[in-house]
Parts: sequence; structure tokens; C-alpha cells
Amino acid sequence: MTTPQETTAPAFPFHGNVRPLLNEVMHALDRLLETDVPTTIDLASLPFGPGELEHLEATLGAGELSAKLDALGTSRIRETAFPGVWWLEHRNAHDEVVGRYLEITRTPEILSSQDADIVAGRARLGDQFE
Amino acid sequence: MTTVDGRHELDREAERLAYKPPEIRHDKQGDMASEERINQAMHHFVKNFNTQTASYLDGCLHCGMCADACHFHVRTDDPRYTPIWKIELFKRTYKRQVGPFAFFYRLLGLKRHVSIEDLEEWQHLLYDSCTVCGRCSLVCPMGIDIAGLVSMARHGMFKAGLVPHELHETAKTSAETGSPLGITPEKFEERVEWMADEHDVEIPMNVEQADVLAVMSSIEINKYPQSIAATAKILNAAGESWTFRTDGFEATNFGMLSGNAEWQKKASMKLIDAAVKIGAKTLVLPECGHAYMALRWMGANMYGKPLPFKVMHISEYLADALNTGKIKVKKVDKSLTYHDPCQVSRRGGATQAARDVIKHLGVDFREMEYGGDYNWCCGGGGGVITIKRADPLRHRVFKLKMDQVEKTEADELVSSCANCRQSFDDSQQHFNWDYTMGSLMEMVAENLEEGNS
Amino acid sequence: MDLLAFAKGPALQVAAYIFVAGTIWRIVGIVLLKEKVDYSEPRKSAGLMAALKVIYTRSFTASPFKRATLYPKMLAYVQHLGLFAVIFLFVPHIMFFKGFLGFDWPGLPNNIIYLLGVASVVASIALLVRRLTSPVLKLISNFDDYFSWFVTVLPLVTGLMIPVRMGLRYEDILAVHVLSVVLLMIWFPFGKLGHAFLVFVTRGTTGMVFERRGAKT
Amino acid sequence: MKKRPTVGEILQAKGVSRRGFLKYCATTASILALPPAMIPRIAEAIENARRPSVIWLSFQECTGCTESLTRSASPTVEGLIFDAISLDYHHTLQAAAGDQAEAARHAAMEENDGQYLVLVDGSIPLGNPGFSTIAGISNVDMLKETVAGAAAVVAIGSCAAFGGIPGADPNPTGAVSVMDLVTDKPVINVPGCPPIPMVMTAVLTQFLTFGQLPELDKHGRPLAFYGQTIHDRCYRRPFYEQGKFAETFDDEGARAGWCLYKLGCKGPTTYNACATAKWNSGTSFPIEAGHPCLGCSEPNFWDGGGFYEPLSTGRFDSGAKLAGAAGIGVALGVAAAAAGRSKQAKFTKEG
Repeated sequence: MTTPQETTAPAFPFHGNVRPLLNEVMHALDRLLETDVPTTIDLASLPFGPGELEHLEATLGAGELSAKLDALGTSRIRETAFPGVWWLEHRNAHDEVVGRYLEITRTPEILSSQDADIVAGRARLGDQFE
Repeated sequence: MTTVDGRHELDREAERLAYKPPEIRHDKQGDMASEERINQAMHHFVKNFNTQTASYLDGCLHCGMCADACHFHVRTDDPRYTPIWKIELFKRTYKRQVGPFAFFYRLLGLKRHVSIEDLEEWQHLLYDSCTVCGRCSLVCPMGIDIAGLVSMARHGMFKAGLVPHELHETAKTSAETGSPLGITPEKFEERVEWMADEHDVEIPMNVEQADVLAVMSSIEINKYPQSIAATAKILNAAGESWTFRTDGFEATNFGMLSGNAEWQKKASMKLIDAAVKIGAKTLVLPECGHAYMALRWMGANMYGKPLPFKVMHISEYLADALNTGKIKVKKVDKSLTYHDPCQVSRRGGATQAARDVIKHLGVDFREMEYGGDYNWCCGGGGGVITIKRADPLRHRVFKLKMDQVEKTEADELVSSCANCRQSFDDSQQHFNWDYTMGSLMEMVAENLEEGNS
Repeated sequence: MDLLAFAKGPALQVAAYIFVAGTIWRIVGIVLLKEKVDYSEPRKSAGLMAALKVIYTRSFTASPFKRATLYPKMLAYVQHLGLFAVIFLFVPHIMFFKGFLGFDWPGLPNNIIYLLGVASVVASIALLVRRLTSPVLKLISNFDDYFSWFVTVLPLVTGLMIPVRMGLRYEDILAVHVLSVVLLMIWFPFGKLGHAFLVFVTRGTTGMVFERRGAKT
Repeated sequence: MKKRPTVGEILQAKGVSRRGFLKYCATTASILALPPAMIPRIAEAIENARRPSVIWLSFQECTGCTESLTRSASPTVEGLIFDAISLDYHHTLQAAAGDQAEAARHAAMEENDGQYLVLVDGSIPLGNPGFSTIAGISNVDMLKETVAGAAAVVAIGSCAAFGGIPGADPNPTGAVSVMDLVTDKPVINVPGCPPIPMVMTAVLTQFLTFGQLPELDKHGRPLAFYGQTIHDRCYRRPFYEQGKFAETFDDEGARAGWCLYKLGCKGPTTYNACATAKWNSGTSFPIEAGHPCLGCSEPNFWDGGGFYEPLSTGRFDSGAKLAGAAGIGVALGVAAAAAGRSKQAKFTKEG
């Protein structure tokens, strides 16, 4: 007979990825303010331990702006509690996450209307008058 | 304030611009060809390799710490005086001839064969600059008894006829006449009678049956004859049934010091036979360091079985007699320091005996810094005192001893070894030193309580 | 077969044979020489306890020699303790031993092992510098001293390179590390490194001989 | 030879917006392990890339690799890549069979001579050609024939890359890897048992996007994914340095997520992207799930010692041989001592 053992909750998230990442974000903000150069960090390239990503997300928090994009599945683009730091999450049609990024910029490029789409839209609008 | 560097003598008399390095003398006995000498040395090195020596010779790390324990190296900074280097040829022969990998050493020529030049050079290292004091054996982190190896290496040197002349002649005289100073039984008897008269003491001679056989060293008989009387006074006071014997009186063993195993055995057997003949229960050795090593620790091995009697150094006898109340001494109101003879204390294990005696004398005892087992040697042990060409080196080394003694600021200096005493006397003369070496035994004899016997 | 498999397999295997055979060869070759019989009456009985006593006490310096030997002794301590920790308390090494001993023991955190390893290397270098500059050591040193130094330090250095990497691949450095250990094991019984087992024989012998006389050990 | 449409054209035809395309490019950069700064270049390259032809050959394999790849097939971003390639032959996935299938293969080879990619999963038996055949053609013959006009060969999975399980000791079929047979064409190894789906698609994407082969390591693996060890990218690495190890699979350490070195983890010598790319759409990877890395993307991983045997375990034979060595040591020692003693006896006699 086995005795029920007390579950040792892993001491999450203590794998050491969050702090250096936040430090990098801070430097990216400096760079943005001083030289106007944006930075994108691909979160998929970092070896997060269990719970670490959630910890990062919670630390960054939610800011004033949040957007939802519908193109090849949904994407969520939201500013974190730290202005200039954006959290991007791309999902595919199956609602599986295919990419997570931190963008340190004034406005993420993907929020802007794209010339190619404007041209296509303009053409469609023109069709209305034919 | 300037101080004189202790390592280098302040020498105002040296001739200017005329410095010549001293010529190193290589003494040779006999007219053997070099090849034969090499052969003999190797043969007689090889005979010494047993489990114990083999592990020692195989275990050396070449850490060089023994150099820091050796007075010859400490005083000269000459790396050749590193104790383990002194047995380099012995070690090399072991590795080439007997060690577990000897085959490879020979096959691949990893260890050079010993040459005659090597042997000549090592004569200086094995004799002139080693007193077999064994201080190096105590510093060795591997616990190698280097001094013991030097003694064994001398066996090969002797057979090769490569012993310093004076030491060789002393040993030869000793083997031929029974005494290194040529003291015949008749002369000994004469001296004993003289001392009996002079000091008005009864001295039994050639008694057929006695419990105690007392023996003397030639140095004492010749140079410090009062020791004979002192010995007699003490043994008489203790009420011993004792005697001197003309067929076994010489305690020194120059066979051992020079490296001749046969002569060593011959000298020891004389004493053993005499003691056995009179049915002695105890053989009391005089104030002589190497005699203690030769008979107390090596005697039974010469005899080939345990000795049927006890062997005691006189300091051990005195300690025993005083501790058991067989004799009593008056208190001496002086400060005193004691020089430990290496072979009795460090290597013989009788360090405590002299201190017991000193305690009974009630003096203000001033132990030298690192006295006792770590004592600096007088510089004259191991036969070095006989080698004239080694005198400058020996005097240089004696500085350490002088410093050690002077630091105690004691009134009196005594030891329990006539060889040390002789070495001290010589150096005292050389340096015009204030301290005169005395004898612990004589001090006891002079201060015996009356009406004891 | 890649280098690591070769190192961990046949190379280590052959090294183990040579290590075991050589060590026993050396010990037996010494022990079976004629024995010295001592008939003198002992002052004290001195058996195994005396041997053990000196095996222990000679690990420390007697006070008269402390000042003169302080520097090399300290270096030797750091070198030896570092080596001991690195060899026997590094977890991957413990796993190596467990592989054929069948049991393990607690180790130290790797960070501490790296530190001790570096200390041991530094001490070894200082000892080598001493050997190359001290007149005494220059005179008495031979090939064995330098080669033994080399084969001892090599595994330490290659082992410490594994976490540092320096652009090299883990399995390649690991293979070189194992091969350096192979070299060490092959040389071990034949040169001065044999002191690791001879120290018990020499100290023990001296302990018994001198304790018997009641003399200072 | 007809002109294949560019990827840009294909996406446009599917009605994908520019925003969608940017998202696709960002994901591609991520897959290729390229820094986000490269996205504009990727966008430019993808727009103009032409749809390549791919022939997939399956030899001695378990279909695990195909399974792994198709886990991420349907309309996902990676799926789009497969829309962008023309998979002209894959006998597991294609509808055609028999002569029809072989005809498709030959057609693709002729049409795209010198430009098509050959993907291989499974090892090739050399012991007897009959061990594995497709449409009566032995694996080795089919490989040689197909590869002759290929631009490059991609060996998918450890069997194709290194021989894998069929090639493990005692290798009854005489299995060899693609590399062993193809020496005159570029061979890219994408080992793993199975490989990470994203890594497979990435290699194809790389070829598709930039029209060139990736930089490879000494085992022919793309450095972008096999450039670092599992150990170096493992989130449990700090525990290794701190000396915190799981001793068994159910102890405190295992529950606390400590290092699995003692349980046989081959992470230190295994080069793969599991620790970052992860599996099942980035959910987890073996170590995160509490199991040591088996080292499946390394050559000979099957013969490289027990899965649960710590990496530092030496590979010794039985103790009997060691005892033999000890015996030899005793004999040599006795002989050496006897030689020494006899020399002493001789010298004693000679004096």
C-alpha cells in the first residue's frame, strides 16, 4: 500500500530566464528612446521552464491597448503595463500558438494598414461604383 | 643597524683576488680498477634492498622538503646537500637492478649506470656532508627514512674502496686493534687503574659473573677518562654487581659508520660475547650516540636472535636508577640546557631519559627551541668528525647549534654523547666560543648523595 | 565508432587493465623482496596501529618545519584536496564509479567543483614553477616528475574545459577528457603517481620501525 | 518545363492579406531560428520563391517521421509551406499506387531534372536487396536512381541519417544511412526519432525561401537546429550546476523538476532543438515531462549505452577480465621480486 505523499510544488518559476529577459527589455526601451530603433524578441528561442512564460506575462501585465487580428488564425497584440513593450501572440487556424514575440516599439508594424491591402481595398471600393 | 648574513661567514682574513675554489679530494682505498669499484658498489648497494628500503626508494616524490631539514643544506644552500640527492646513486641502482620495473629501466636505458665519477662525487655527499642525524626523515611527507638509506649506501662505498681516508683508517684501526684510537685491552686496564687511584673509586675489572657489563667509548678513555670514574661511582652507588671487561670494552662502532658490515658485526659481537660470558642481565652503554644505535637497535640483528640481556644507554640507566631511588642526587642550582645526541634521542627513542635525569638534578632546565627530537645535530656524527677535509663544512654547520644554545642563555651545557662532546670542543676552539660541553653523567656523578652505597 | 565511444569503451578498458596490473605488479614486486627481520627488543609494541598513526600524522607538518615548508605544503594541500574533490565528489564522476562499484555517495555542486578544480590547477602550476626555479628541485627532478605533472593536470584542464567549451563540442572535449584520464591511468602505476598507494606503505613502515624504538615518528 | 508559380502568387491566390503574410514571415523566421530583424529579407525572398518539387522515399522505417510531420500538416502556417511545395511522390501519403505512383516519380524527376529535392526516411539494407523493396525495386537501386538528378537529399530521421534502429548492433539487414550511399550530392541530415516537425519544415522552408542549403555540422545536420546541446538550452541546467539531481523517477528531486543526469540524461552530448522548439505545438519536451533525453538525434544512439545509464558511465567488460589483469599483475610482481632476489643472491655469493 502506498501512502499518499505530499506533493512538492516545484519552486516555479526559478529557472532564471525572466530576469535577464526583463533586463534586455529595459535596454531595448533605452535604445528606442535614444535612437528610435525598435527591437523584437522571439520568445520561442528561449528555453523557458514550466511556468516561466506565465511568470513573464504576469510581470509585464496589461496596458491600455489591446488588438485582435484575424489573418491566418487570430493574433493578439497588446501593450503591456510598460508603454512601448508589446506582447504579440500569433495563433493558427486551430488556435494553436505558432509564435510569441515581445516588440519594443511605438506601434507594432503589423497594426498598420499595409499598402498592398490598401491598394486591394481601394480596388474593391472602386468596384462599387461600376 | 646591519647584521651579518648568517649563511655566509664574515671572513676578514681571506686573500683578495686570489680566491681558488677548494679542490675536492676523492679518496680511494686499494688498487681496484674503476670497473671493479663500480661493480663492488653496485653489488653492495643491491644487497641492501629489502621490502622496507624498496618502498622508500620507490616512494620518493622529489618534493625537496628534506633539504629544509638538513643542516648542511640550510647553512650552505648547496642543492647537492639535499638529503634525497645524497642517495641518488643508491636509488638509481635500485631502479635499474631490483625495482619492480628494473627490466624496463635497463631495457630502455631509463636510468644511467653509475659511473666512477658519480661514485667519487658522492663520496663527499654520503660521508662529508651527512651525519646520519635523521632530521630529514622527520620532515619527509612520505615518511621515508633517508638517514637509514645513507647508512646502507655506505656499504657499497666501502666495498668500492671509496671512503674518506681518515674515516677508513679509523675504522681499520678499530677492526684491527678493537679500538678506533688504538686502545688495547692493556691500555684500557692501565687507564682504569689510574682513574681508580686518581678518583679513589673502586672499579671492578674482568669479574667472571656480574649483572651489569659496563663499556666505554675510546673517546672517553682517551680524552675524557674521568668518565670511567664517573661510571664506576654511579654503578657502585646503585649497588650493582658490575664489571668492566678487557675482552669487551669498546662501545664505538666505526664499522657501522664507515659502511663495513663485517667490521660492524665484529665490534658488536665482542660486546655481546663478553656480556653473555659473564651472564650479564644488562649492558650499560656509555655516553655515545652511535653505540646506542649499533647495539641497542642493531646488536640483536648481528647476533641473529634476541639478545639475552638488556641494552641501556647510560642516560636510560640513570633515569631508571633515579626514578626507582637506587641513587639520589643533590639539587644543582644552575640553569642548564641539554643537547640531544641524534642516535639516542631522535633515532633511538630515549629522549625522555635525559629529561628525567635533569629533573632529579633540580636545575633550571632550559629546553632549546625545537630541542629533543628535532634538535640540530652537532655536525660531527656519522663519522664526520674524523674526516679532516670536512672541517670547514662542519664548522659552518655548527653555527646553527651555537645559535640554538645561545638562545637558551643557560649557565651550563651538557650532552650524553662523547662524540658530540668532541665535536663541540673542536668547534668551540675554532670559534672561541664561550660554552664548554659537559657530560650529563659526570654531573650526576659529581652530585651523588653521600652514603648511598 | 566515434571518439567518445572509443574513449569510454576500449581505451578506458585497456587503461583499466594496465592500471590494475601495473599497480599490483609494483606492490607485489616490492612486498615480495626479502623482509627485514628485527630481533632487537622493542621499547613499545608497534603494529598496525603505529602504521596507521603515522599514515595520519605525516599528513601534517611538524612545527619545526612549518615555516620552511609552508608554501609548497599549502600548494600541495590545495592541489591534492582539489584533485580529491574533483575526482570523487563531482557527480558525473560518482556516476562513473557507480557504474562498476554499484554504489554511490553524495557529491558537491558543480559550481564548487569547478572552483576547486581551478584552484588545483593554479596550485599545480605554482608547484611546477617552483620545481623549475628552485635549485634543489631543479637538481633532483627528472622526467617522471614533469611527465607525472603533465598527465595529472591534463585531465583537470580538459575537464574544466567541458563547462567552458570555448567553441568546442561537448562530446569532443569529453572524449579528450576521458582519453587524458586513460593516459593518467596508464602512467599511474609506473611513475611517481604510485605514491598514492605507496604512501601507505612508506609511512606505515616508518611508523612501525620508529614507534617500535619509541622514537619520534 | 513549365514555370512554377512563386509562393507570393500562391498566397495571394488564397486570399491571404499582407498582414497575414507578415505574420507568416514572422513565424517562418521563428522556425528558421533567424532573428526577427531578418523578417523583411524573408518576406522578399518568400514572395519571389518558386514552388520546388519534392520526392519522398521511405525505406526501412516505421513511418514515425511522416507521422511527426503530418502532426502539423493541415491549415497551419507550416501547412502553408507544404502547399508551397509540390510533394510529387510519397508512397504513404499519395493517393496513387503501383505503376501509377512510379510513373509520377519518374515524371517529377524528368520535369525537374537537377532541381528537385529528395527526402528519405528509413535506412537502406545492403545485406540482401530483398529485405526491403518498393514496386519490386530494391531500396538501394531506387535511392540511386532517384538521387541521380536531384539538387539535394534530405535524410529525415535517425534511420536515414545514421542507420538508426535497423542499423543498431547486430544490424541484421546490413542497414546503412543515406550519407553512406550518396556521396556526390549534398545530403542534409535531419535526425531524431522522430525529428521535431518544425525542424523538418524549417529545412524545407530554408531551401524554399533562400534556394540554398543550410550550414551543417560535422554530422551533416543544420547548425540552426543542431548547433547547441539539449543540456545547454535546458531549463533544468541550473540544477545541474547546483548539484541538485533526481535520483529516481518518483523522488522529491524528480517532483521538484531537478536535473535528470543521474537518470541517464544524454542532454549534454545531444544536439537538437527540443529544449526551445519543444513538441506538440510547443507544449513540452521529454525533460520537461520528467524523462531524460535519450540522445535520439545522435549517431549510434541506440548502441551508445543504456538509456538510464548516466552519461559518465564507462563501458567496461566483465570483472573477470579485470581479475585476469590483476592476476597478470601478481605474476609480473612475483617475477620482478624473484629476479631481484636472485640478483641479490648472486651478488652475495660473488661478494
